[in-house]
Amino acid sequence: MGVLENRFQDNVVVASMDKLLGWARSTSPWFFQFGLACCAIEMMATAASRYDLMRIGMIPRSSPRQADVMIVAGTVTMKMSLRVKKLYEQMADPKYVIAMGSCATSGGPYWQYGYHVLKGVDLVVPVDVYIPGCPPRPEALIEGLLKLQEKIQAERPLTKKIA
Amino acid sequence: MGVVHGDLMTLNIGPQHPSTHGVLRLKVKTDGEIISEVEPIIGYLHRCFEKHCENVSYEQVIPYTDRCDYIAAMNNNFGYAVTVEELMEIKVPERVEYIRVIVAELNRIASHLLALGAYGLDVGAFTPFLYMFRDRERILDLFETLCGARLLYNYIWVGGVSHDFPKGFVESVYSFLDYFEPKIEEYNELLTYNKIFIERTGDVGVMPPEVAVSYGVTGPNLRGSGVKWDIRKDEPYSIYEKFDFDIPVGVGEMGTVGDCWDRYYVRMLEMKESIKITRQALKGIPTGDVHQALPKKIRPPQGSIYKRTESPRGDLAYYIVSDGSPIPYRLKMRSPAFTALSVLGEISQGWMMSDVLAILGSLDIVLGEIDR
Amino acid sequence: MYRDFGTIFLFILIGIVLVYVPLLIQRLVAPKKHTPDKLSTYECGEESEGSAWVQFNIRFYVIALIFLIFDVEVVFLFPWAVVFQELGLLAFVEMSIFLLILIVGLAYVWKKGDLDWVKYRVKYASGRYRKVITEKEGTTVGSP
Amino acid sequence: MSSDQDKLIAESVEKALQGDMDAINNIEDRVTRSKAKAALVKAKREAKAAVAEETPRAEKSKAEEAPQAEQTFAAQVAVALEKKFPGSLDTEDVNGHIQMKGEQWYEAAQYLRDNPDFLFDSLQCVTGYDYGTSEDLEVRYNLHSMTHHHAIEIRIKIDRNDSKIPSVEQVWRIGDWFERETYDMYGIEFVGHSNMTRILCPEDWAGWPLRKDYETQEMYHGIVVPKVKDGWE
Repeated sequence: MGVLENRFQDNVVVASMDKLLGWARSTSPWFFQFGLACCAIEMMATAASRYDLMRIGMIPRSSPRQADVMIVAGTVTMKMSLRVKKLYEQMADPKYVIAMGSCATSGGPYWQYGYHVLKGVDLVVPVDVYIPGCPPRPEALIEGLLKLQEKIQAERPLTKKIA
Repeated sequence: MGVVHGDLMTLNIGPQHPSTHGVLRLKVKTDGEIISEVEPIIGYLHRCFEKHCENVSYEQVIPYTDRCDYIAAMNNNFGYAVTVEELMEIKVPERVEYIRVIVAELNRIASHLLALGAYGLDVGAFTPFLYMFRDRERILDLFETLCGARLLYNYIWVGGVSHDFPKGFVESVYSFLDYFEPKIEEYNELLTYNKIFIERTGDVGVMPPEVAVSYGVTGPNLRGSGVKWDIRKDEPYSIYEKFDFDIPVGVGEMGTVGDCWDRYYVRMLEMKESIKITRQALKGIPTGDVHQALPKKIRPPQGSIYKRTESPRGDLAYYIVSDGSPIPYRLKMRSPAFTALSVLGEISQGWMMSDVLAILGSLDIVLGEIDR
Repeated sequence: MYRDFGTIFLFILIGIVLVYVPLLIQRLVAPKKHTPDKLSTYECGEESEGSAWVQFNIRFYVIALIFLIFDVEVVFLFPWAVVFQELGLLAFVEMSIFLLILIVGLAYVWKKGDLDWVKYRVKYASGRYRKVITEKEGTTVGSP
Repeated sequence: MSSDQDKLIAESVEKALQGDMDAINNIEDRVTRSKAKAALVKAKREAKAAVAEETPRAEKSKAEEAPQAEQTFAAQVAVALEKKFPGSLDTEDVNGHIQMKGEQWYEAAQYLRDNPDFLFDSLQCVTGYDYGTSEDLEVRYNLHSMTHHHAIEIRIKIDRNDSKIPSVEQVWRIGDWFERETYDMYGIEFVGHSNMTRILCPEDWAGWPLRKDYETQEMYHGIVVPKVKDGWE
C-alpha cells in the first residue's frame, strides 16, 4: 500500500485529508472502453453528442493502465470471463467496476438457457455499482456514474481500517 | 502463406480493442507493420441464441432476435416475423406492411449512421462520429415515441405490430426526413471527400466480386464490389415491390471497384434510398387495425422454411423447422456479418496494420449477430 | 547580465518542482498492489504468444540511418541561419557547398530505392498499390 | 335468444370466409362476436385441413398425368443428380428439398456449382439438425445461384455415433466457417476440413450444445456455469 495509506487514527486532520483525496479521485474517473454487446451501443450514445460523458470528466480510455473505472457493458460469456478477470487485474489501482445492464448484473435474458453466458460479472470481478436495464438508458448510466462518484468520495483511504 | 520477409511475431488485436466493434479477436502474424496473415477468432459473445429458440415459444423469440443484431433490431424482427408468417400463411393487413417498411428503413438509416460514424473513428476522424450520432438520436426519439424503447424494440410481432402510430407520428417522421436530407451532403463534405479519408480508404482492401460470392458476402459489402444484389429488389418480401428505389453499386470512384471507399459510399447512398422509400411509404399508408391478424396462439403447421430479408448488413435469413408445437423445433439464423467477417482473412493479406483495421471497419460487422 | 542567469535558474527550479512534487504525492498516497497479474503484459486481454524480439526487416534500420544524417545536417543549419546576415557572402557559399554534398547523398538514396518504404505483396493489389509489388505471383485485379 | 345468435354467427362466419371481416366486427354484443371469431378460426382450420387432403391427391394425379412435364425445380435437380451420380439420392420424393447420401457429396457439390444450367455459386446456409435424443443427425445445405436466381435445399442424414461427412470447404469458401460452427454445435465431423476446431465455444468446452441430449457442464475454469439460485429466489 502507499506510504501513508491506512496509517492514521481517525481525527479532524485525517478526515479533511480524506475528503480532499476522495474529491480529487472522484472528479474525473476515466472509464475503460469495454463494450461487449448492446449496452456498448448505449454507452457510445452516452459518450456521443447528446448525453455527453465528458461533462462529468469521463474520457474513454482503451488501455487498462490508464483507466480508473471498468464499465462492463454487455453480456459476459464464459470465453470472455477469463479475459475480463485478466483485464481487471491489469488495471491500475484505485480501480472500480460498474456492471452496466442486466446481462452483466445477473446474466440478463440469457440466464435460463444460456449455457455459455456468465451469470453476473460479480462471479469474476468485484463490482461497485450495478445499473439495471436492458439496455439501460443513457440517463440511467449517467446516474450510475454519479452514484460511483459519491461512493469514491465517501472512501477513507488514509484512516486505519478497524479490521 | 507468408507474403513478408523477416521473422513473424503473433500479435493479438484482442477481444478488448477500440476498433474491433465489439469482442472480436484478430490473431495477426506480422513483421512489425505488414500483416502476413489475419485469423479472426470469434465466440466471445456467443449467447446461445439457437438454444434459446428451442426452449421458448414463438412470441418469446422476438426479443432474442432484437439482441442478435442490436444496431438494427427492427430489421431482425421484420425478418423473423415475415418468415413465421409465411410458415403459418398469415396475411397481414396493409397498414401493418406499410408501418413495417417505414420502421425498417428508419432503422436502416440509424444503423448506417452508426456504421459510418464508427468507421470515421477507425480511420481517425473524430467529429463525423459526433455529427452522425446527433442525427441518430433523432431517429431513436422517433422509435421511443413509437414503442417506448431506444435500441431493442420488440415491436414487429408475428402477424402485426405491437403499437399503432401515435398521433402526429407521421408528421414528425416527415420533419425528420426533411431535416436529415441535407445532412447527408454535410457528411459528404465532412468525411467522404476528405483527402486523408480518401488516401486511407481508396484502393485499400479490394474485394473482387467472385471472392465475395464464394465467401457468401452480401449486402453493402457485396454491392460495393459491383454486384447488384439486394433482396428487396431480387426476392421482394412484404410490399417492397410497391416502392421504386434503386440499388447503389460501387463504381470505383476513388480507386478500384470494391475498395473500402466504395463500401463506405454505397452505405451513404443507401441512406438516400431509404429516405425515398420512407417518403413513398408515408404517403401511401392506409388506415386499419394493426392488431387484427395477431394470432392468439402461434402454432405453425409441421414443416420447415428458409426465408431471406435485407438487413443493413446483408442477407438476414431464418431457417425455421416447426413440429406443430408452439415452440420452434430448430431455428437457425443466417447472419450476414458472419460471412462478411470470414472474408477479412482473405482480403487483408499483405496490408499494413492500420489498413487492416480500416478494412475491418468498412465491413461493418456486429458481434452479437456473428456469435449469436 | 547576471539577472538573466537568475531567471533561467528560477525557470529550471520551477520545472523541477512541478515535476517532482506530484510524483512525491503519488508515492505517498497512491495504493501500490504489485500482483503478478498486474505486471503481466497487456495484449488486449489475451496471453501474448511468442516473443516480440523478432529479427525486424532491414528497412527500419536503413531509414533510421538516413534520418540520422539529415537530422545532423539540420542541426548545423540552425546556428548558421541565425547569424546569416552578418556573415556575408563567404559563409553563404560554404553552406551551399555543404548542402550540395548532402543533396547528392539524398539523390543517391532516392535512386537506389531505399526511400520507398515498403516492399511487400498485397493479395488483391490494384490502383496506386499496383506498382508496389516486387514478387511475380502477386495477383492483381482491376484497372491500374 | 341463442338460436338466432347461432344463426347470426353462422352467416357472419360464411361472409368472413369469403373474406370481408366486417360482418363479424360489427356484431355489437361482445360475447357473440368472440364466439363468431372462434367459429371462424375453426372453420378456417377445417377448410385448410380439407385442402391439405386434396393436394396430395391432386399431386398424385398430376404426377400420373405428366410425370416429366412441369415438375418442381428441385425434382429436375434431383433427376440430374441421379443421372450423374447413380445411387447418391436417399429417397425419391422431392418436395422442395433433396435427400442425399453423404458419400459422393463433395463431387455432387462441385457438379452443382460448375454445371452451367445450375450454377449454384453461393452456399447460403448450413444448418445442423437433430432428429431426437437417440435418432441420427442431419446437415441441411441451402444453395442459391446468383445468376439464375433459383435455390435448392439438400439434406444429408448422418449416423449419430460416427458422424462424418465430406467437407465442401474447397467448393464454397464460406463452408469453412459454416462447417466449423456446425461441428461446434452438433459434433458433426467434416472430413477434409482444413481447421476442424470449435468456432464459437472455447476449445475446451465439453459436449455439443445444440444436441437434444446436452447437459450444461458444472464448472468452467473455476466459474460456476449454471444459475446459482439460492439467495436469489
